[in-house]
Amino acid sequence: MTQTAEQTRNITLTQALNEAMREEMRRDERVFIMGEDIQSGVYGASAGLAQEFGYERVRDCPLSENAFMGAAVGAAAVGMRPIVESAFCFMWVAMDSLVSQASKMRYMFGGQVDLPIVYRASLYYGGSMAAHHSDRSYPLFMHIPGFKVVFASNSYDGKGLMKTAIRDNDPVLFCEDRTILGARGEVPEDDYAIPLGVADVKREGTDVTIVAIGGMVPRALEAADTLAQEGISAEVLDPRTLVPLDRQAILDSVAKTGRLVTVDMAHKTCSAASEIAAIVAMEGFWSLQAPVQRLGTANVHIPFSTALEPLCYPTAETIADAARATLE
Amino acid sequence: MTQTAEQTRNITLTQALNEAMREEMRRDERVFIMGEDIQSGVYGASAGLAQEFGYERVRDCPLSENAFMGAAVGAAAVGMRPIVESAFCFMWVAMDSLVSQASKMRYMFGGQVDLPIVYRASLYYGGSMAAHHSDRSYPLFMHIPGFKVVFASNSYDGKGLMKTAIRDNDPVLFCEDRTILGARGEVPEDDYAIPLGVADVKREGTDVTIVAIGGMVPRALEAADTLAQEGISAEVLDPRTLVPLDRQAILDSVAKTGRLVTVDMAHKTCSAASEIAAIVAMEGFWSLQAPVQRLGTANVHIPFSTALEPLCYPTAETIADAARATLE
Amino acid sequence: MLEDKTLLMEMLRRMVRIRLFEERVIQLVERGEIVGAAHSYIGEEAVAVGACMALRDDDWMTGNHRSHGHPIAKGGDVNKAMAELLGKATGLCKGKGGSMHLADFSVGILGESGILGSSIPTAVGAALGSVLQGNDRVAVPFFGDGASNEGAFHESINLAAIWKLPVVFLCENNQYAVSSSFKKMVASENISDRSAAYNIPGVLVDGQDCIAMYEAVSAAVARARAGEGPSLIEGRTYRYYDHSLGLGRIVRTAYREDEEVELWKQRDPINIHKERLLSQGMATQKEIDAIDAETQRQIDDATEFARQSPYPEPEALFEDMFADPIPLE
Amino acid sequence: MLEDKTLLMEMLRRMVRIRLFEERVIQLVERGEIVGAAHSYIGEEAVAVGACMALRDDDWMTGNHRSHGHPIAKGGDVNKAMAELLGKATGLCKGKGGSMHLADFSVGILGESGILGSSIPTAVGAALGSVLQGNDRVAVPFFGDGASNEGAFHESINLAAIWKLPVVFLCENNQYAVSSSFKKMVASENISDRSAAYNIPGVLVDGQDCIAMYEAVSAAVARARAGEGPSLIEGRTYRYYDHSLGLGRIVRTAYREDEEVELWKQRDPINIHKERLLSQGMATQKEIDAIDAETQRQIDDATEFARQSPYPEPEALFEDMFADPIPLE
Ligand SMILES: Cc1ncc(C[n+]2csc(CCOP(=O)(O)OP(=O)(O)O)c2C)c(N)n1
Ligand SMILES: Cc1ncc(C[n+]2csc(CCOP(=O)(O)OP(=O)(O)O)c2C)c(N)n1
Ligand SMILES: [Mg+2]
Ligand SMILES: [Mg+2]
Repeated sequence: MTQTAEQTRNITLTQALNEAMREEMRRDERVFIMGEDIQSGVYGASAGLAQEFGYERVRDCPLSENAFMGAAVGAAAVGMRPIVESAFCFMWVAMDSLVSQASKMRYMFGGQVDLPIVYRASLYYGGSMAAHHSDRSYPLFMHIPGFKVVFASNSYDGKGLMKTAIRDNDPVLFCEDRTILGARGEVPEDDYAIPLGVADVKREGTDVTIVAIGGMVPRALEAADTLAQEGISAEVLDPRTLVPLDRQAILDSVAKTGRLVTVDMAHKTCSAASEIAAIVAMEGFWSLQAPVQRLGTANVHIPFSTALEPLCYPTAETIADAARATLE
Repeated sequence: MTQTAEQTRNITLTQALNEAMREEMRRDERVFIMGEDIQSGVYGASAGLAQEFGYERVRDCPLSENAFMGAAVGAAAVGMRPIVESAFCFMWVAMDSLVSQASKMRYMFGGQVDLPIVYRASLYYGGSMAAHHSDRSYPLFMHIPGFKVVFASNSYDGKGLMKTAIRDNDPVLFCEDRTILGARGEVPEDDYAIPLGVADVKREGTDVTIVAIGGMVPRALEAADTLAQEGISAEVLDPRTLVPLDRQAILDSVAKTGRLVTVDMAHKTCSAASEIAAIVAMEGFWSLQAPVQRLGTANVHIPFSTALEPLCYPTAETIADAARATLE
Repeated sequence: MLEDKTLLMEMLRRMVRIRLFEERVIQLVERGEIVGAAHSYIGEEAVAVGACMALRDDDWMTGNHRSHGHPIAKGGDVNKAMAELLGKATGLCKGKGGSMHLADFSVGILGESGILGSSIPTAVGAALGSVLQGNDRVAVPFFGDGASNEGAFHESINLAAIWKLPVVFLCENNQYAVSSSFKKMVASENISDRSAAYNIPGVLVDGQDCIAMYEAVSAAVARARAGEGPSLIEGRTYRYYDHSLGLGRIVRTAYREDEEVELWKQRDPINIHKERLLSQGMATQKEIDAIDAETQRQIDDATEFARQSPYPEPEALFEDMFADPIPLE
Repeated sequence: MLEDKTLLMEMLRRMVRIRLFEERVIQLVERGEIVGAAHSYIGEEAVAVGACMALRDDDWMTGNHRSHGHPIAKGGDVNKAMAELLGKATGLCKGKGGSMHLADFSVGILGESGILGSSIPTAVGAALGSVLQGNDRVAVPFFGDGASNEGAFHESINLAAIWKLPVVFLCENNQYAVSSSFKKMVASENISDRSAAYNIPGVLVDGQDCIAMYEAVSAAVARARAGEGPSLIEGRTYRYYDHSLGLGRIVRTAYREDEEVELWKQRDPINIHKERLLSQGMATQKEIDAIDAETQRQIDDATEFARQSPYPEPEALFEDMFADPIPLE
């Protein structure tokens, strides 16, 4: 999957996203970026882009998310390819532009218009940011038809998926998990793109399937290490895109292992993990040898205190416990 | 469950909701209503309330849903008990007030404030209203902690649940399914309230459990009739509230029947039906004798044409088919 | 005095086309051939026509729930519009949009929104597209007095103003949002007064006079094309019918006086224009009658076209969601 | 000239309390004792203090992400505020809220919002509560220049204006939103100019002068209590530090000149007030020094209280979600 050492660099996920945007902006002058305080590069991934592409193509926006996320729709409708930088928590104020316009326009107008837009949604959580700044409700965009939903768990995937997202002709919600934005990984020099809808086996195993996304992937891999020491062989599968979802890869893995742990950092109820559990209960039922284990964030808002916040999320330990439970 | 003929009247769900609001407004002067064009009673359930309680307590609001749904939060925080009338489709513009304030305030402020608010969400669908006026995304409010989610499927439940919702001290999303608002049912004269979190068996059966909500309940009952003619005994279970969800009732029913069909009018992915399927795959796995069947609205936006719209939703036929499939 | 006869006659033609289209829609709603919601534009024709005649074909517009008139004013196809209202595969949106979602990208109609205020940012984005692409296409979002109370209005105007985008914000103040008078719901006296908050021109125009509308919008368009930024125009107008066809039955309290309705009907935009054309000697009664007759035929043809057209096939349900399709269930 | 010495000294006390509290917060952030985001209010003290001193204890306020100052200005408990910032069980919100979500209902603080603009409707609702309950409590939402571009601002002011609610909209214009100058982001020259769109008074005030703030807000409050409706007040001010503590490191381009910062520091609100008290003979240097010293002790005590306090127990995770609890997993 990754290239030989000569051709790659060890860079962070943030840098990988930055490279993808930079290269696509060089390639296609219709690509431009909107967001708050991006010219000064506050949030990393846009760093240096204003300097290279100018303030017209890297536009600082006022605190008017509904207007500028909606303006992205209008700009896309007339032939541009906007990238919008934001965080999931700031999307509530813009939800109407996202749902009523971005997700619906193409279908509602009988396919008259393509909307090639990437909405970059940082997921802040795990950083003592409290309830207002820790939202991870991307399952909403799995539920609402019209968005593609992408979730990178490492630098390599990040760059390849971002390129595909920018080249795709539909609205994409690109989830950026801040717990792993600083993690480094090998990224090739050469141009490459990762197709949407193709899951990736991050670790092969035979006893239990762990489906994990974004920042849950490293935790699942850590759990798999622990389990290996106990003689349990866990397969870690990263869907990489939630819409489209690579059902077949999940079903194939469960067909092999007979057991499923599904891990999500969204709140448990109606989560991506719930959906994957439901799919396997429908289509992989005869493979299942034990109850499905669904992990997710506790159904409370994210508390500020460091004494409480870590209790909310799945950890390597709770993932390993869940895997063990499937083997009892 | 219903009373004897002497004590009841045969009224529509709309009338039942109207009665509940009227009685609670008489009982408690802190209860008041906000919404658009409610003084003229355009949308039925508020009819006559302005005439009885005046224009202060039945307030027509400007087209500023984010402001007035947020103002409901502020009014509740200082001791009032607002009812907000709207439709789900108009909540996208108000999502920030609903999520960032209504759902989070109590927890975020360490329990300092109670927010007794009922947000009445009409679900228009099935009436050729097209993509913008057919939203049914209540699963979002199952996913986001902080709301209770209520779903009445008949007049009796409607009145009893609305009373409980108004008396409850937390934000409630009260879903009103317009496909059944005109359906009549027996409603007692006497005051009664239905607790949240208690499912209701609408029809007993032994071969397959059909979990259905709102307007899906009559369709499930019709399917059960058809199935009965084939010798299949279907149990129809109506959770009545999605938050809290009566898991035990669902698990008990599946323990009896061994088979589950879960029916939702929300889009399939990450729906209430998905969540129920996931719960049973986790906690009722050993009872299950066949794959779970999940029905819901197709993952497309609601098309206008009468040639297309009906194809989106579960019907008595597709529900019956799904039940048969569990018995194959 | 505007003396361009071709223009003046085209204004009449488009206003009459809207009027007769809408009258036909009323009949089709009553006969059950059109289902769902339909909001009549009768009485407001001069606003859309005056505004759209000030635009080029390649300028953009967005509309709202009450937008049968705007596509016609912008030069859209009447056959396809009627077919759309009947949910037919030949409709502008292949039957997927219906009355509240007409769109015709071929003549710059970026589509209509049933959610109020929601398409204002879309128009701003189209204007941003003009700037980025280096062309001078202007975008006009049409919205009501009610919608001007939505947050999207404020955010959009501010955004267009700071970026000096070529947008003409066009508020059709028909004085009511369903049953709510704008006098109770809008804190400023005129909606055009709100322009002060954005340092842009705000103009109140007689929305029953298509020439007044044309002139005000032309000035705003010139400003926009010159890179001087957006304007806010309020066309003061009136809707003759109730909020939506059929809704009359369920509004239980009178929210406006019969006399008020009558007064406004005396200022009918089509009559005003016809009388002016006659009194100024710009047109003869015969020419005017010919337009009426010709338009009536056009609407009859459109009805016939719509009726004869096929409904979409079931496969269409899963089409058009994505430009780069994915499996859907 | 305001001659109420008790009031003037209390203004000084609260401004100094905010300043010293914030200086301590900076230390605690640097030492890693406070984690997460913390936004310093240093430089803006006169705005919150001038405004809150014009309020009664039972009046309401809402704040934003930069709101350590407001609870102190409103008379909130410093110990509990500090404990909250350290995530302790004794904090105002039991450690669940943290820096961006201080709330103290006992002194009318309906809470602060990390989402911009989001708590403006809350304040409007509290004012609606006053009207419905027949009392005369006023509500003051504090928000920044940046937040005034959010739709919630527009909808809320219009709603309060048409209903004549007792609200004083208080914009703290510190001239930047993170790295964005309001001159580029707000289309009107002053934010107070936006009041024209709502037919309500709009006043631009020197936000470094607590007495000017006090007087402007007092007038607006009187108006509100008299049932005459809302006002918009803009306090022009400046933040000395970067947007948030620690963010300085990651803003890569200078967005404001060092000279500008220096100029504003010369108009320090606390110095201005102290010098005025001295020059007008309202207070002696000794009295002023006593306030400084006493406040420093108070902040030391608060820090000690916060440090000594226990963290919340794990069970607290599932508490406080609902007033009428339900099972949670
Ligand atoms: C966000 C939103 N809220 C409420 C509605 C319901 N609604 C549809 S039209 C309408 C009134 C619109 O008034 P106005 O903007 O003045 O337009 P008009 O109908 O008068 O042309 C309302 C309340 C809606 N469609 N969208
Ligand atoms: C809706 C929303 N968008 C973006 C942010 C991120 N953000 C936090 S503070 C801030 C700047 C706020 O500026 P202003 O309102 O002027 O307040 P100030 O920080 O200057 O006090 C931004 C962009 C947010 N918290 N909420
Ligand atoms: Mg109107
Ligand atoms: Mg600011």
